[in-house]
Amino acid sequence: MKANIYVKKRVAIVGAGMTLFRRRMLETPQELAWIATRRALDQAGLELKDIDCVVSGSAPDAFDGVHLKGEYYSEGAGAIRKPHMRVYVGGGTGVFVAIAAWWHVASGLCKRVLAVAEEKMSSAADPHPQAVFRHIWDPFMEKPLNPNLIWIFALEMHRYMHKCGVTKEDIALVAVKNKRNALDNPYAQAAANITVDDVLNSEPLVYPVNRLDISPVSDGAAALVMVSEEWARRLTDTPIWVEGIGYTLDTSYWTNRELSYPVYLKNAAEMAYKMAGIERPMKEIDVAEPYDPFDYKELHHLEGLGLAPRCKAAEMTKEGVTQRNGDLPVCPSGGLLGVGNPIAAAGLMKVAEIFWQLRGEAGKRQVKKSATTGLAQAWGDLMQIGTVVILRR
Amino acid sequence: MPSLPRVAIVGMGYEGFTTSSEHLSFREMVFQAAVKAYEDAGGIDPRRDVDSFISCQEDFWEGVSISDEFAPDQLGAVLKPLYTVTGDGLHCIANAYMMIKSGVADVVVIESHGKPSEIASMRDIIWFSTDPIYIRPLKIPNPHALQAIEARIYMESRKLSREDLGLYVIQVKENSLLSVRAPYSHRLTIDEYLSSDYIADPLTIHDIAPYSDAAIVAVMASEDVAREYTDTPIWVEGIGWATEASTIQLRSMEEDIATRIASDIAYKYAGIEDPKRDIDFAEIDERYSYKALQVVEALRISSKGSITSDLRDGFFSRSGSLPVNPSGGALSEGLPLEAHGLARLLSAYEQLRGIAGRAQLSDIEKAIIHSWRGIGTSSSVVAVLSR
Amino acid sequence: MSIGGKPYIREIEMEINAYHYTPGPIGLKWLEGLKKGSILAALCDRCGLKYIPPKIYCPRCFLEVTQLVEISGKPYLAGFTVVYKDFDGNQLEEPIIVGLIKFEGIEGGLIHYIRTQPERVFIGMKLEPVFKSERRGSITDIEYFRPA
Amino acid sequence: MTSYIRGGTPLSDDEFKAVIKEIDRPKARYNMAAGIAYSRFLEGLKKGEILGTYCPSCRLVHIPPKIYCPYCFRYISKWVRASDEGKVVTAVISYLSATLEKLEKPEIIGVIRLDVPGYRFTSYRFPGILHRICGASEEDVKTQRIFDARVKARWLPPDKRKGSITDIECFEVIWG
Repeated sequence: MKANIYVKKRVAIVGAGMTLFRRRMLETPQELAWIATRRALDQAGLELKDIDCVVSGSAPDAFDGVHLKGEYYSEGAGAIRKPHMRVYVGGGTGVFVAIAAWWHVASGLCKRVLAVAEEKMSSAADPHPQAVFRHIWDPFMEKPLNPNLIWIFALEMHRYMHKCGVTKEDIALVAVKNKRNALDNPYAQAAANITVDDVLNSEPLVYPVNRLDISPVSDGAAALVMVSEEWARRLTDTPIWVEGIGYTLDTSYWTNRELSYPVYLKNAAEMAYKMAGIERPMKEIDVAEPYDPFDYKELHHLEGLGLAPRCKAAEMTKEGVTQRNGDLPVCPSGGLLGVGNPIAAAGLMKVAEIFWQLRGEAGKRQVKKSATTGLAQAWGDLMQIGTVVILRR
Repeated sequence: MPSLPRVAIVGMGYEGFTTSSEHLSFREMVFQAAVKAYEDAGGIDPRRDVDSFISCQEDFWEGVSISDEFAPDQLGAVLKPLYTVTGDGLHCIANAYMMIKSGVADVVVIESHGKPSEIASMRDIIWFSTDPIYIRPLKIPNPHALQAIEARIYMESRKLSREDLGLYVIQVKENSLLSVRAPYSHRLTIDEYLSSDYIADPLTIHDIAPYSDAAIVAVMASEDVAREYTDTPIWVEGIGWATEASTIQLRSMEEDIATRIASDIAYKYAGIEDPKRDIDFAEIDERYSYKALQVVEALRISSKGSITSDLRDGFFSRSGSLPVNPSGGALSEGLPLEAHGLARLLSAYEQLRGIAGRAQLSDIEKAIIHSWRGIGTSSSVVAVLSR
Repeated sequence: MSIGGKPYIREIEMEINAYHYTPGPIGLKWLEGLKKGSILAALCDRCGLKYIPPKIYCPRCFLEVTQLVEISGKPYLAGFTVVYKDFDGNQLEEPIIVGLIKFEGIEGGLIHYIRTQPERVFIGMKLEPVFKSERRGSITDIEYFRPA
Repeated sequence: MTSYIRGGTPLSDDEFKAVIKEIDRPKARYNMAAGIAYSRFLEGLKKGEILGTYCPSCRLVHIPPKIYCPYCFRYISKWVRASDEGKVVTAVISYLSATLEKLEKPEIIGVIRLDVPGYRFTSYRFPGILHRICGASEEDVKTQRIFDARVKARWLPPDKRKGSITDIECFEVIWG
């Protein structure tokens, strides 16, 4: 990571859009991308001809079931006779799309950029979209053991519980909060009013993970319009500035390291904080959307981001700090647990949510405190990558 | 407004260009390429000196989902900023270029590799990239058919004959005799070329690049830092990339629109007004013989009206005024999947630094490099390099 | 001597049983059209573009498209290839012609089989579709195109 | 309401089943090269040995082995033999198969930190592998008694070994 990040050009978000997140959608991947893209363009008041460059993201090709799927869906994202770039960091992809779009603008090469993420997991219908995850493992060390995806997260969750003295009840509070937040989200797939007992009594999958600890599989897309400072001023009175970006990737050999604390995320967050001039994240971040495909990940990530002291995120959650009306609202959108998890689209949805929150456009989801600085984060690969963006009003 | 830094290639390394590589894992191939690239870049330490790493790869070329997972260790990138671009290696170069321009990084390492010898169901994998509703159900016996249709439309519109394609192929095969990376190098006569059977008319085995395994690593740096690492940086004067459309049926087949748009952008930033005059040689995508000619036109180093005569006059040969693929290109090197674009960069880099050995051209200052992504795709990258 | 000894190779198969691809709202109507034996075109009622294959967005003005219309123009061959060998280089039992079929007044077109003598095929040739008798709503409901 | 206004067209399970669609079953087959380091490791398993490579500058044993140290980026060529014993770093109970069908008998899975005689490691970086754990109950996992428990590899008989990680059946807990 560079010692002194000296950025010369500012980049703003001026529009966002998304599709419903649902288990199965009729639209093709191209069409899902189009719906989100069109909605983002409409919020920004732009047409496709105004766009210089398209940046997109999607997680494994094995979901949508198209090899080189960026070449396939990009048309719906607006990549028609335009520069198009697809970036890919597993589950971290959605937030990374905004990161890559940032340097498309900050480099001066593009002035008005579409940042689009799409995922259609239902194509991998037989036997189940999760089967795609059978091929994320090391082909020699792990795949022959016939693992399922949940193993790896259960192993990390249990290590975290063990090291930090956190219980399943503590963790279930995250699922309860996020699914309830999602009741106010018109795009949400898995909104519900549930209790901690509902989580604990839901189907056990891989102990300590139960069914309601996990976000659902989904189809969906999300999009942003990101522009140069000059264009931001012309297009809106309330641009939201991308002030920090950060990402780092840990070793592929996840069995060789301590799992209870995400160092890769700490490094990623430090990069973003340094760029945004943030020295005390706990005081300076007003609202956060950390990645929550599993409920424990919200806690794990809050600690990695420095938004909770190590092993203290569960306590903060119990005290209500992370509620929408709390001191640090976390996943006011409803998160992946509540809104759904079309992998890359879910990550970019988090950036869109922070954008809407900082603009005061989040409707019933609007956090109580006045928020000027927000953070969105995603995570992926073999529990390896953290991707972070910091937005300011 | 403070001026943005110039961007340079300061080191490159490679491993492979072989028809198989079963003794090395892809990670070991990348490691070998990285070691050489870091050495070439003045002995940089990836653990200390690099701000970001980028890997250009695609899951179904690798045989794993989320192949990004397996990128960091062999590059020295553990716990460092690293990401994957699902594109040709030159898409990675474009990202590195933007990152350095933006000020977020000074030194960026780019990696791309391809081990097609490990893919046992290549035909299915290629069909898997086509539209699942409107094309794939037809189960056409050979995916090269999609490009052969384009080849015919292009050739008819330009009155190019099979003899003309043969001229191009013979030229680049001749070039490859001087290459150290050309497992498919051989001398070819026009009679041999013309007597070869069609695979998909108008394309024969001589018109379609075979596969090879390779890993390539490049180190890029901002101007100030570049000067610390090397006395001979190769500058990226401009870079552009574009996609025409996902839907094959909606594309132009007479001309390569994506390459045209990409080169317009690259030329704008590089200040190139007349590429035919300002460029000394080109290293371009050569998955198909006809495609190289289509690209040459789109790059405006020839034109719709003059492509046939330029070719017949030897304009693109090693001794011509604008050599195209003096390396021999993919028809001779083979196609290491997404590393093909970095192979173009590698050859141009060696030429501009004057380390191309027997293949060295004389009196060269500026090169243009180009990549495309193969069957059914319409994404291209174009960059202008200078020494 | 190699320090690693004998190289190990592992056979891997990525074993999703099957993918199910939905065609989208307008693609669905288009495939239903094929099932009834007609090839329709998407119509953008904002910019007037008619095109195939259909999508819910207009590839020219990028606005929503919800309508299909009958195609009045006749199909013709815009480009073709005669395939002699499969991807692995094996000779096919007989050559197969694959073409890009376009329609007067319509952007885009279809990739499909052309059935005629390879030496009789040419760009610009007028064509007509031959439908299968049993149809399910698929591009393969058209068996092939033949000279009209 | 159009797709745009709705934000997409959700399908119920029944609608998804009934709707016109294309079904494809693409083959994706690979012959993956293990490479120098993994080949030697797999050959070692056949002989009942767990091998790693050692980086003298980072003092790390890499299992699975690599010909380079990811942390200092040096080429490494010193091979060491790990014990087939170690400690459980984390463990879980899987009620589901790889394809997410309910298992008749739940399995215990863990990360095992291997002992390498003569070498010491921090809890932050260590030679560790993923494997099944046997000789423990669900209760042992749920009470976290299994954490830090000693385990030993249970090997297939030599004539059944193929040079695969599955030459080890599981790591058996040595309750002490």
